[in-house]
Amino acid sequence: MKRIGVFVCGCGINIAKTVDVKKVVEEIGHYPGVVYATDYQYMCSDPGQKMIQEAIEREHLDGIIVAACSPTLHEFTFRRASEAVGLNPYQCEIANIREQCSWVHQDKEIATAKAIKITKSIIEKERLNDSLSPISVFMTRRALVIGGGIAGIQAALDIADSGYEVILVEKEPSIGGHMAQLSETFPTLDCSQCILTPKMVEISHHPKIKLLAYSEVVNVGGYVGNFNVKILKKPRYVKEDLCNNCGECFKVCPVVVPNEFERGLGSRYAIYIPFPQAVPSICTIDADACLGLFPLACNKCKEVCEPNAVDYDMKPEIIEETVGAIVVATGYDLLPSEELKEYGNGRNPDIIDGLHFERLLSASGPTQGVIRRPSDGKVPKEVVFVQCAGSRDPEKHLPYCSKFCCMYTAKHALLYKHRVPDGQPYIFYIDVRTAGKGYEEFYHRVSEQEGVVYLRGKVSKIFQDGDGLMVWGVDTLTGKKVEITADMVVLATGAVPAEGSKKLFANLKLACDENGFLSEAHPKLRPVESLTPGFFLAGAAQGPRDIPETVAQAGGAASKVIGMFSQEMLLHDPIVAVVDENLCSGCKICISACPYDAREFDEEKNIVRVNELLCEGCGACVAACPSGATQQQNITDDQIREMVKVVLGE
Amino acid sequence: MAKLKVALYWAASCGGCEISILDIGAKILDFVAGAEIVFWPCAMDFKYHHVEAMPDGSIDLTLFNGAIRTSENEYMAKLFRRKSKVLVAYGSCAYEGGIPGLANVTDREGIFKRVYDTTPSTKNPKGIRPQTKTKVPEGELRLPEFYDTVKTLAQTVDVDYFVPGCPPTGERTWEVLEAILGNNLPEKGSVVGAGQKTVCDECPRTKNEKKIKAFVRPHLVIPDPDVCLLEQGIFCAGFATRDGCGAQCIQVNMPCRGCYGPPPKVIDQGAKIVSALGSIIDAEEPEEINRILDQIPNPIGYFYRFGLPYSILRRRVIK
Amino acid sequence: MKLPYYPGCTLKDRTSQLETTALACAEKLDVQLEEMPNWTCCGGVYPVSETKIVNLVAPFRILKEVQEAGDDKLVTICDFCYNVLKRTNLIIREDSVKRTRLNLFLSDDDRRWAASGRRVGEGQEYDGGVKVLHYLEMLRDELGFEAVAAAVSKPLEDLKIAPYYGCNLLRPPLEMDLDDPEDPRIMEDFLGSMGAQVVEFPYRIECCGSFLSLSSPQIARRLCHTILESARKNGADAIMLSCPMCFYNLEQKQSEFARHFPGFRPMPVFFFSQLLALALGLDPASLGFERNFADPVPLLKEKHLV
Amino acid sequence: MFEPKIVCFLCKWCTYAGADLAGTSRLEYAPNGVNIRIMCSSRVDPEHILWAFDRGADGVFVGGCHPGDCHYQDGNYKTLRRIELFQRVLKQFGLENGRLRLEWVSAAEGRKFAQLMDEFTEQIRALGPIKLGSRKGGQDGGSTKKEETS
Repeated sequence: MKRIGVFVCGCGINIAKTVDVKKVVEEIGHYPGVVYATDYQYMCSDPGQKMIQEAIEREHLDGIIVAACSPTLHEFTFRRASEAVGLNPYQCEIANIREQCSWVHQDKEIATAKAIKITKSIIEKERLNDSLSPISVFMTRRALVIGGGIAGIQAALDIADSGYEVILVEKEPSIGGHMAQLSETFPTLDCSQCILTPKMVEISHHPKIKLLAYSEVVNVGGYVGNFNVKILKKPRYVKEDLCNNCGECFKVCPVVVPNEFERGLGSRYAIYIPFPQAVPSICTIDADACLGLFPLACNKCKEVCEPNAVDYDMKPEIIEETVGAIVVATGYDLLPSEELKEYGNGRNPDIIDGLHFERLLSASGPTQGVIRRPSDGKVPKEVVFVQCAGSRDPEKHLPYCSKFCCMYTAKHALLYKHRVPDGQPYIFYIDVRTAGKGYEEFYHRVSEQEGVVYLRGKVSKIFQDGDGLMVWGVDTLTGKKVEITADMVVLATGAVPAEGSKKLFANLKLACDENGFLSEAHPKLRPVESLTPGFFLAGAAQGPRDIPETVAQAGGAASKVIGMFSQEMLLHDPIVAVVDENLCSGCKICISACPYDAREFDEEKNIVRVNELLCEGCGACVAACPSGATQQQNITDDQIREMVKVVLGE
Repeated sequence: MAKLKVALYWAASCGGCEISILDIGAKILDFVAGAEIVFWPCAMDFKYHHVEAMPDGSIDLTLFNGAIRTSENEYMAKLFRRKSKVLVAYGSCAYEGGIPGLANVTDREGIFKRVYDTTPSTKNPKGIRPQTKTKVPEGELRLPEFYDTVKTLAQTVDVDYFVPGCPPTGERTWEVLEAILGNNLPEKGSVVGAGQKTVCDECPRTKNEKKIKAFVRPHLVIPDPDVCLLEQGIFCAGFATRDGCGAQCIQVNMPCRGCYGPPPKVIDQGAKIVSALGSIIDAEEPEEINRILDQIPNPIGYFYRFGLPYSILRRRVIK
Repeated sequence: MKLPYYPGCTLKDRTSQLETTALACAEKLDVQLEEMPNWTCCGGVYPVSETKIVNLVAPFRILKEVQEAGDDKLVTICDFCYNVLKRTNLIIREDSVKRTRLNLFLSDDDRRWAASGRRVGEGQEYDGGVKVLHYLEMLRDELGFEAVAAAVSKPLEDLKIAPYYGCNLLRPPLEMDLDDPEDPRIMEDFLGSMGAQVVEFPYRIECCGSFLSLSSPQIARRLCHTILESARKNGADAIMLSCPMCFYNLEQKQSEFARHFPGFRPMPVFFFSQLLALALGLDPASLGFERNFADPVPLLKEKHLV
Repeated sequence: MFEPKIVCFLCKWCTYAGADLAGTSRLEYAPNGVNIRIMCSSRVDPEHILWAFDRGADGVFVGGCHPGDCHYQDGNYKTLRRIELFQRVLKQFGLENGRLRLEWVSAAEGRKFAQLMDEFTEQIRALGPIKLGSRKGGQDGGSTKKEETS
């Protein structure tokens, strides 16, 4: 019989407060097979781990159970500690008596009894555990970055600079993302384009980066180290290698449509380049707007195109690539104003959002940086900025804080004041959040020196009233209702996951939180990794964040990818399915049950085998196997049955 | 060497198992050469009191078929246990309850009500039911007690070996007899006269990945004789049934019904069938799933046809 | 289509023109609204404004009777009744404790009815299964505004109408769930189906002051004046509404407005059912306009609708 | 008061993580369920569920990722189909379908997990203790406790 040691953690008082740790040790100490049991205040601390290691050596333990917090937190820690003194890491198991016991129950007696049950059930599991070693997997040292905003750009550059190949996929015709739309950035007020465009150019010239703009990832198969990616390259109807962006085609194109890059405040032609510094610097034909496609009614651009780049017959193309790691940097969008019924329902042209205002501020924007309101081009003299428009409003809209709006609203008000010195900006806020370097100082400058009126309260309603916009709000500091007749209103609408990301994440099987942002493996300790191995997170796809944070996180994701690539081999968890050849009869039900094609049929022996490299260890085949020939390593049917018995107090 | 004393007995069964001994064909002569039959109600005229009179442990081998349904079955099981050196649960009924075991979806009252009241051909206005004791002018008549629950032999007495099959095939039976005659006994408690794999191993049909969109009942179609029946939507229990029968049913284009019981590593045949079928039904929407499942009219009847008393739950819960 | 109908007290008295026109229109639209035989007061706002369970008995009994009569829908016209019945129903559906207690409370009735030959027991327990419909909701969801449009014989083409919602029809939004409380469309679509010109104005979902017109009339007056003036400023000839309370504040009280707001000109206010009756070609003399303070007849004459 | 015994099979990626979140959020709930962590809800074999009932579980809870969110692509659909079919079998066995519950709880739904534990415990409490026949295939089919064989 195995010699089992049990180590019960008090976790300060986190466990000890509701679970009588001494009693657990006493009971478990008498449990069959347990030769050593003890408790300690902080098992995960250095002395705690040392204590475990010493006990393993001194008591010649074949297996240990640490009754502590959730295995997601410290399973790895304790397994590593066990391995250091020669105990196979898979002989170390965690009994979760904190998250699933001491923290959710109050009654000490009940919690203690439950902790004992939990621990015993893990002992039963451990008793039948085999010593395993991780399976080595070959990996493709090549990364895919999805999303070409500042997060994707930064991650791609960092990975590529380390010498690994990167494929950067961007769904829009140009990379740059929302950062390319910004005018100046807080708190330093340096020009967004000035700091971004050099990086964009670097992307286009980098020998290790393959840029696939105007493309979308449609499917990812395979597993960490060996993903098979299908990318849809949408037709630009302009040959990339021939177009030299001379601009002749714009002059003849008869179709004018709103420009998405200008958020509809400016216009473009059906053949266009979203903005002058776009990368790649190639024209695109907007298939919905162009008259030259289906059927051909106009071919003016083709006629003037000197390098003969226009090709109306271009077809969508599927590109298949193999990569080892994937960085998801799909970014955010602003909550559509249509959602905010109380703020004009998105129907009033003079109620705009933050990105609109960025375009109005931008020297290269539709108004060349002159603040003009969209409806009639008048320079607005009274502008109301509404913070938390749709944010922090769990009843009606988004429950969370979009983080960057306080700062950009302060910046907007400041820049507005600089452009329209006799104008009056008002800012409605719930509270101003300025947690960033230099942010508080910036806010003070805006609120105290620049004549911006900050009103602490929410806006209840905005509507057209004659020529102006009536803004109803409240100033909670004076307790008075506030009515302002404004010329223009700027809503700091909340950030939501980028359009289409829901579908993409579902396709990639990536876990999301309830707001649709990507979930990280651990909010504090593994913030740039997804729960799915091989996926890394960068930027606002994970939650609203500003540029410095995005860049830092993108760098973090990149370094995780680089770290993975620098390993000699990728290690695969050995909790895989195994087949007992003497029992398998080749009915092939497991082949239908396996989601990873990890099952291979041996014609000669009439049995099925498991490809360990492909097996992810879900165990679906074990349950499906009608002959009981398949078992899962260390989660066998026998183990589950023994655990059930103990859980039920047998 | 003295001849081995051999007894055969039938409890709650159809009698097929007793006859199936003859399936060993001419080998019966080898058998009687080495064995003396001391009890065989189907073939020879012995009385219970003959057995009762034998010394304990004097029978070398008892092949006991049939489930335990009545007090008489139980009495005889205990009697043969006492009198026998080796007691074999012979056939599906003794081993796992068999077809009589399906009565465990109800209880005595349920059965009596049906048999003595509600069948269309029954006229029983006085509601007369069988009694264990009835006074008649000539004295007292007695009937064995009819139990609520059908049990397997092993749930009643200690059993040495199990031979599955409804009935066991002659070939397998001879293997068992040969082993016993030759004193070449396996480990106690083993299932003998059967394999370690499933019927799929013996099934000659080609098998592929399985995706079931619809179940059909076998009498409504003529199945392709070369393709896995399950893939054709016919419920075949072969994948979760111990082999050894030679896939006889399947070879005549009929699905396996599971009489050899669960394979060695499976505890509950029905639950395993559920698990396997659930893995290969090709639907994701609950409505669609239920539409397909509706095509299995009687899950217990299909999945536990021979083994309800032997299953984990053993019987229906009667409130 | 046959549906049970709950009138409520106001419709039998102060605003009987709302009921008569609504019922006449229903007939014209081939909807049989059958008044419940044993209806009682819905309880006003009290059932849903206090937590006392006893307040819920009246609306509970009304709903229970609908179910017992074998119906699963109930049409109301008054916004207050609609609000009270719908919210009570939701409470019954979601709060099992209140549901059980109310059912137990009314089981006494069951016993009494049993004596009179009514069945007790099975199916007697009310579970919140009745769907409470506002008349407008019935037109939208059961009949369809297309059907209304098809039945219109006299389109209100030149009439510029500002629909006014008030509060009870839409709020509390999660419970009422009739339309988007910030940007409702039901009245606009209704007006559209009759061919009227819809005037949208920002005050269409603001409060009319409700019962403040009794306790603090100056506040209600100011609110109503703003509503009327805003509608006028946005080009409306008249206002359309559905709530008897709003009608009282916005219409009947106009008689006092000139005294407080110099230069105030009365503005016609219609119940939605009156406009529907006009559009369906019912006799204008039967629509109860004589009860209005601001006589709409000159306007209707001007637009050739009477 | 009757305290039901409940076995919970929780998939590692969603429901187990949801249970952890309930802990991190300090949401108190009924202590009757004890969790067994598996990689995916599709690892749960109906045999395990029967085993649990037979060993005295009054209720069995299976928790997986929401449809479409399975970490292993479609494991939860297999679970769904198995449980749907198994509920039919259990019904024939005379076991109330309420004793087996399949729920989708994501890693973000700590509150839902806590609520479900309370709700399921109450549900089982209302059903009362499980009544199974003796493990020797007893005659009564109604006695609560079972004798041990072997």
